[in-house]
Amino acid sequence: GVVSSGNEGGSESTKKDDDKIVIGFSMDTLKEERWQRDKELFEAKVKELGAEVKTLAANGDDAAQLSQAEQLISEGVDVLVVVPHNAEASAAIVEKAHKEGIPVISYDRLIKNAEVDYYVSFDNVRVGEMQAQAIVEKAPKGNYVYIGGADTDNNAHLFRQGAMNVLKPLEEKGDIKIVYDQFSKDWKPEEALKNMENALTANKNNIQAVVAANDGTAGGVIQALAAQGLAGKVPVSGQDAELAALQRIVEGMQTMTVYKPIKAIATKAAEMAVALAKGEKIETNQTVSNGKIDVPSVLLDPIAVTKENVLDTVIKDGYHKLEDVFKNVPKDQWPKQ
Amino acid sequence: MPDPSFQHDTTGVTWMYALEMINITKEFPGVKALDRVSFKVKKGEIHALCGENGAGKSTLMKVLSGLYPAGTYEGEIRIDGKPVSFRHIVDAEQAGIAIIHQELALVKEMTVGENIFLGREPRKFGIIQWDQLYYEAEKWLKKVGLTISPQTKIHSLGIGQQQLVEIAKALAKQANILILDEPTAALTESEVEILMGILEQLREQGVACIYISHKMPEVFRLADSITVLRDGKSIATLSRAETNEDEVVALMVGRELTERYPYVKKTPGHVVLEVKNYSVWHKEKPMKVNDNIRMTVRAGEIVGIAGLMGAGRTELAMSLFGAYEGKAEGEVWIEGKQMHIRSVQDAIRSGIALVTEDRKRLGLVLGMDVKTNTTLASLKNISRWQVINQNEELKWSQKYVDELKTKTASLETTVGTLSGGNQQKVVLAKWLMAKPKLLILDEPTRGIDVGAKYEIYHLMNKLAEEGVAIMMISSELPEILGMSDRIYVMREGRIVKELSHDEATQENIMMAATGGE
Amino acid sequence: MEVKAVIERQQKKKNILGKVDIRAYTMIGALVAIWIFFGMLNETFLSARNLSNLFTQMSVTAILAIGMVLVIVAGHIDLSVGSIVGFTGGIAAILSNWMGMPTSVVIVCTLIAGALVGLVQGWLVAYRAIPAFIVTLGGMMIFRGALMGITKSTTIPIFDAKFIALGSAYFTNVFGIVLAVIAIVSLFVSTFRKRKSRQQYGFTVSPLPLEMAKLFVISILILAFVLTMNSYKGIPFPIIFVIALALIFSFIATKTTFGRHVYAIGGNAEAARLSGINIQRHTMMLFVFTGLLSAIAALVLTARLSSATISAGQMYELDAIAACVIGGTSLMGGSGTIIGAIIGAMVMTSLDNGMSLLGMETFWQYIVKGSILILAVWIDIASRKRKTN
Amino acid sequence: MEVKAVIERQQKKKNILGKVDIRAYTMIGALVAIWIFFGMLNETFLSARNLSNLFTQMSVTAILAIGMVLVIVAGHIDLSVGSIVGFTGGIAAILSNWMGMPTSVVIVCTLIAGALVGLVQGWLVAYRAIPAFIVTLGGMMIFRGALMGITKSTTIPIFDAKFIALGSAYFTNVFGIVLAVIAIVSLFVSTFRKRKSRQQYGFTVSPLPLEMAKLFVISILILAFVLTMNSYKGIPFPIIFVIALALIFSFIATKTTFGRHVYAIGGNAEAARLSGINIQRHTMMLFVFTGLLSAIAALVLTARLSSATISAGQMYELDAIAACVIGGTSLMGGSGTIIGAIIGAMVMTSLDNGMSLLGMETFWQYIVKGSILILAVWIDIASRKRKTN
Ligand SMILES: Nc1ncnc2c1ncn2[C@@H]1O[C@H](COP(=O)(O)OP(=O)(O)OP(=O)(O)O)[C@@H](O)[C@H]1O
Ligand SMILES: Nc1ncnc2c1ncn2[C@@H]1O[C@H](COP(=O)(O)OP(=O)(O)OP(=O)(O)O)[C@@H](O)[C@H]1O
Ligand SMILES: [Mg+2]
Ligand SMILES: [Mg+2]
Repeated sequence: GVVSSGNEGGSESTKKDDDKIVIGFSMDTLKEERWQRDKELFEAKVKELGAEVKTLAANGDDAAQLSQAEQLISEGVDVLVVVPHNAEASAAIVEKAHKEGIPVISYDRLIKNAEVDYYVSFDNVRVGEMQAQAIVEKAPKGNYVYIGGADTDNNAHLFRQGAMNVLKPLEEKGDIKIVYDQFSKDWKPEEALKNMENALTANKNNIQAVVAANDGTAGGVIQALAAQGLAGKVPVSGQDAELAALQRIVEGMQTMTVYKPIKAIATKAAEMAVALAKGEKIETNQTVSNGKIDVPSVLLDPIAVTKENVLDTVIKDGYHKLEDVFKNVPKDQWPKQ
Repeated sequence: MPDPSFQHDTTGVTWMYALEMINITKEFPGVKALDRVSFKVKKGEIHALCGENGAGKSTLMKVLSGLYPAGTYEGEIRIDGKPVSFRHIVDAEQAGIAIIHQELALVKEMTVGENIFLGREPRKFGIIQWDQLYYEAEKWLKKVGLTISPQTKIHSLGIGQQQLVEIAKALAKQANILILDEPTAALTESEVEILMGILEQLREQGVACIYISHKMPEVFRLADSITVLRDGKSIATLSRAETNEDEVVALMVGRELTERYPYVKKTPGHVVLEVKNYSVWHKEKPMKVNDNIRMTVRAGEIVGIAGLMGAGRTELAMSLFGAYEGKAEGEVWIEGKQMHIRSVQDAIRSGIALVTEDRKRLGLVLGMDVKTNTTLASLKNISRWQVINQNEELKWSQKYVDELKTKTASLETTVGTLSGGNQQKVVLAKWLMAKPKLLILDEPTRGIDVGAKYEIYHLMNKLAEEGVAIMMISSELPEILGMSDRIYVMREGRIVKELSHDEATQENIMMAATGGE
Repeated sequence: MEVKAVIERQQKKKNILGKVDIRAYTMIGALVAIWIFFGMLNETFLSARNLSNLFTQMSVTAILAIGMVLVIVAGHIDLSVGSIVGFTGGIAAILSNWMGMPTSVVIVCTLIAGALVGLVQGWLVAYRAIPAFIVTLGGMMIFRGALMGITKSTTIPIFDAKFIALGSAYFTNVFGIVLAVIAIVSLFVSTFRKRKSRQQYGFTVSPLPLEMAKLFVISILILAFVLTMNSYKGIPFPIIFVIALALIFSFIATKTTFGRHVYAIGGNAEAARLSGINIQRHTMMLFVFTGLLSAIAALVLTARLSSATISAGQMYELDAIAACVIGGTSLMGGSGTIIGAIIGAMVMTSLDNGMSLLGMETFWQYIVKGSILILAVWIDIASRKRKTN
Repeated sequence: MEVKAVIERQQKKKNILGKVDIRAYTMIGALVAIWIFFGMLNETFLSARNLSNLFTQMSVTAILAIGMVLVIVAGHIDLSVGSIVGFTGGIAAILSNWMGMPTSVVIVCTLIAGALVGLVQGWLVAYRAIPAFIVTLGGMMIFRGALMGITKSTTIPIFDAKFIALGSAYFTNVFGIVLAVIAIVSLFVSTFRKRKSRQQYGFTVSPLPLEMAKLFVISILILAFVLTMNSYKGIPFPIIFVIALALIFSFIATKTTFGRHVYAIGGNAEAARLSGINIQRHTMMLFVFTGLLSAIAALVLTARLSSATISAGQMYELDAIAACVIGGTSLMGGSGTIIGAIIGAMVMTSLDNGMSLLGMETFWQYIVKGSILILAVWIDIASRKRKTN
């Protein structure tokens, strides 16, 4: 036996913190606006529940995330909440944590092929489906363009998969035709812009709908449409409920964005984490198979935000302020809250 | 410990010629560098190879040493009567040929010992035997009169010492045929003596030496035979006993050269440069390389600066030109005005020009063309609002090509492809165009053939006549004696003697330079 | 005599082909080949509209490549341009959106920011002798971090229509024609003035009919370009920036003492110093230029997207370097042309555009682009070797 | 005379400090300073457990830096290592998961793939004289594309426990002690053999007590390392790879003809060529080495993550280059040490680890890392200048 996998080392550091519950929060990235909110809301809720929280973000690098998770484990957290950058690659984190007797909650994205304790999320494939669905409702027939996210990001492939779940059957039926389907390097809006310009050119503007993977790429798409005077005439999807996107939605340039009520997921995850640390039982509403086990899950519904329901969703939740969202709309046309 | 590469080849066939090169022809794009050259070297002979710049000497040796592999040239090479064909440098080395190239080929970041055995390290299973390497290296260093440790890094050595290391490296190969391509260009008199001693010793041992040099006295002291190349053709092979310097020079240039140093008596004008209490500190070490210099140079006179290598002449020139990194103190006056020269721009503005000693490294941008190099230092004069007048540029560079008789295919030819003498003319043209009051020439004829030298001397006279003050640093005593109106002799950073043209002799200069009495 | 004849012969050759060298012609040939290739596979590729897209899409890379050429010629490199684009773009968006500044103020401030950033990097490279690779690699991280810091990692939209016009407006057709006429007239005038001046200096000039024919061809090309653009929507704003900057910097590179000195520094820094060239000041200036050009590129990019994002400009340094190298700039320093870099940028963008029009899978796009990069340099090196053999 | 005295003084100094130069000591000093700094701000930083993490986290960068040092010393650069890590990692995962090969076969095939990829790039650089910057920039795109192609842009998990162990297992405590003892004994043996050999050749040797003291200190350090690791879980697998590779390549670099020839090529390629060194073959070999090391890094990374992802290894080339440069490798070629690069990798990882432990905001992390990179080289250059003044 040259190889060992003992776990005597962890105990002393975990002991030390027994008086106070510490939750570790390992995040994929803080680069995008929404994750900043996840962090703030999650931390606030945990503190409200009387525990401490320690957050680390990995800038979208799998290895870095593993390293950071190891750090959190070595600091002796009681529960580890993970936003995996990569669903498969994070299995290693679960294994490491379990060796130290630390339960793991998978946040927003499901960690695959590992014995994850709990899962709280919106479904990424589902997001893609919602995007496509919303667009199909607006444009049931015609030429479709799919503008994806980063080809090097696993989630971008999941979103696309979801969208195709909806679009492909319709294409087979002959209702629609996907005339252009490309990823946008590094999720860059400028890549989406170039892609959309090319799509419009290739089809001589004969495009009836665009499914864009998130609000950033949607921004590039709408820019290209605007140059052709098509902005607002062609439905465009999005995701993340970025302020800029919501502003476009109320102006009628963008059709929808997928709002994942971050407050709901952050709050729920915080409650679950603290309960888990205290050894309390946790209510779940579903199980989801991750390839290895059926993970007890709390699945929250993402919300498709359109012009009609923006007030009742994002603004009501305090995710964005009314005056920000309607900044470019004349004041007399503002809705009453 | 016995390593095959250290052993002498002792196959007992006796053949008069150690080396025969027959009808060698080598072409470069546009140039026939060698045209059916034949060249034979006997065993135990020192054979000098003479010729003007670009005559093809180095090319012939590169063919011999395998640098230009078989197939890239025509003709036959025989070693000890047996035809050989080298596809690689290693092949030539195995055939017992060692070469010291014209350009130093040392790795500066590595130690002396490593350089000596570079490519042939004593090894076991690919692992270098460092102790053996340094032990052997020390032996070879002693042979060339160097008392430095073999673990010294090359970059801490002076040029002369580096050249000696290069020689040690060649000797360590214990070759049967040793080629030396201008080995003494950077050596002091005493180091040259050591080298001569070594070569004579090798001759005793039956090693064939090929010796390339532009210095006729050395050639005539050492060589048994002399082969003259001209324009890529072998002109003649002479025995030293039956010829003289004048004949060889005439064969080299293809005509009779009546006077080698066209000295003209001049009447100097006003003082252009006056230096008082001038000291320069070494750029790295806390020591002075120039100490308390006091000198004047007048308009229309050629002042020679003599001294041994390392006397600090280059430092003086560079420092006056604002290009030396060490600190300078003291006074510099140009035409009666005190100057504080802190950069090359300051120097150019004060009317100083410097033709550096290393034209390839310091004088020219080799990748640029003749025109661009010529105008590089005086672009201001041909531009308005920073915009270059291209016609002026053509005009001026054409003017200097004509005036200096620079041999170039066109003004758009890259200078890297020109021969040494013509490159030097481009450097001169660059500084002539700057219209200097004081022209400093550091070794202006180093590595340049007799014909080109003569043209440069004429040019110096003409400039002096036009009223330019000229300061010429040279290690060639005959040149100093032959061209200077006045001579300063430097030793260890000081000016130790001032002589007029008529007073100066080889003896009293050497005496002052070496400190002998 | 003989020498003179050779000079004349060479000059004649030069006059026929003009200032642009064979290398550039090879590049143009390659570009045309790529265009024909994609044009055959996809009919829209060569449509006026797509060409207009193509020129607009290449503008950011081209602007960056212009500065990069000079830095590389001087023997350095600038890995930070992408991050500077992001950073100055963020500054522009903050000024415009958060602070509500008018476009003119935004432009000036952004350019100043770019120049300052370049100045600091240039100072470290020139006066502190830190290798440019390190300084700009550090800068790449620092400016990306700074961008995230100042924008709080959010996307900042631009609403100011004037600002947005910088990236997405078109010149009217009339204006385009006027521009073309001006360009053609000044081309003729400058050629004839040059001929006259040469004659005054007593140099030979190439035969008038030949010169006329050359001018004629170029004029046709200019007109064709403008008419093509006009047949869609007119000349896009960004492309005028590219053309103007390319002309200015080509002029600086070939006709001014500054440019000449930069090439000399890259060719042999020591010889340049001993010829009285202030190497440090020149080097610093080069980085100020790349900073400035990055800021211009940032304005165009931000305007085109009508927002600043934290990923803006990522990896653009590699695109710019690749454009330079494809266009014949040597990474050893001392040689390279701005027109070459522009053509290089055009090659890269054409590949991107063409492949995405064809709907090629992403992974193939990576592979093709990487291969073309290597291939271009390979052919260049091989042909130069053949020439000297 | 004077010269001799200086040289002898130098040799004495060298003997006291051993082969490692002042520069390396400065770097170690900087590392210790960083550790103390973070140790004071955060108690966990210096815990056995976090140190174990630290070593594991730096392993991939360190392995890549080992190959990178040699490539840079020879005057080239390799920008493709990150993509090769991704590509060969993908191959490993496909073999292991999709094809169900046993770990040993997977390892061999992956290494072969890495070496082949390096061979092709090396051939282009060495025999086709295409600048390494271009070849490997192209390679960076091509291999990333190839990775997407072969994995169909999916993440491939690894289930084979043996494979996973490569990246995440630990050696038992006993084995660690045995290793330490072996290391210490061979250290003593080699030192005494070296002394004996020197004496045989008549060279001076440093006084025995001094030598003993030095060996003693090193032994203590080795033991301390092993005991610290044992106090957590034992020595992590990846770190043993790093140590073994560092020893092997340090040996190659300093003790073999191949290594010395690489330094000669980087120092003065012309001199190396004239000394009969086969530059082309050596250059090609270097790229085979970086390919091979990238494949090893890929195995460690894939095992650690227990899956291969399409973004694996992105930007690792920059980390590796930064590690080399911080560790004193000159980008001009000719000088650099492997131990320096390892220390450089440790500095970078310590910064990452420490800053994230402190919960520093991401954008500050970028800014700090970039600044440290520039600062390290700046101090290095400034101190070298001061030394020579
Ligand atoms: N690599 C090359 N490419 C093109 N031409 C060359 C090359 N090497 C030498 N030449 C040309 O070949 C001719 C002979 O050059 P070579 O170097 O042999 O002269 P040399 O006699 O050694 O002169 P020097 O005394 O200056 O050393 C010259 O005209 C030179 O310009
Ligand atoms: N690389 C070096 N390292 C240490 N000292 C040096 C070095 N080069 C030169 N020196 C010292 O600087 C002084 C001047 O040297 P240098 O060879 O430049 O003199 P010089 O008279 O100009 O020679 P030359 O005859 O070549 O022009 C001498 O004391 C010499 O020992
Ligand atoms: Mg020669
Ligand atoms: Mg000198």
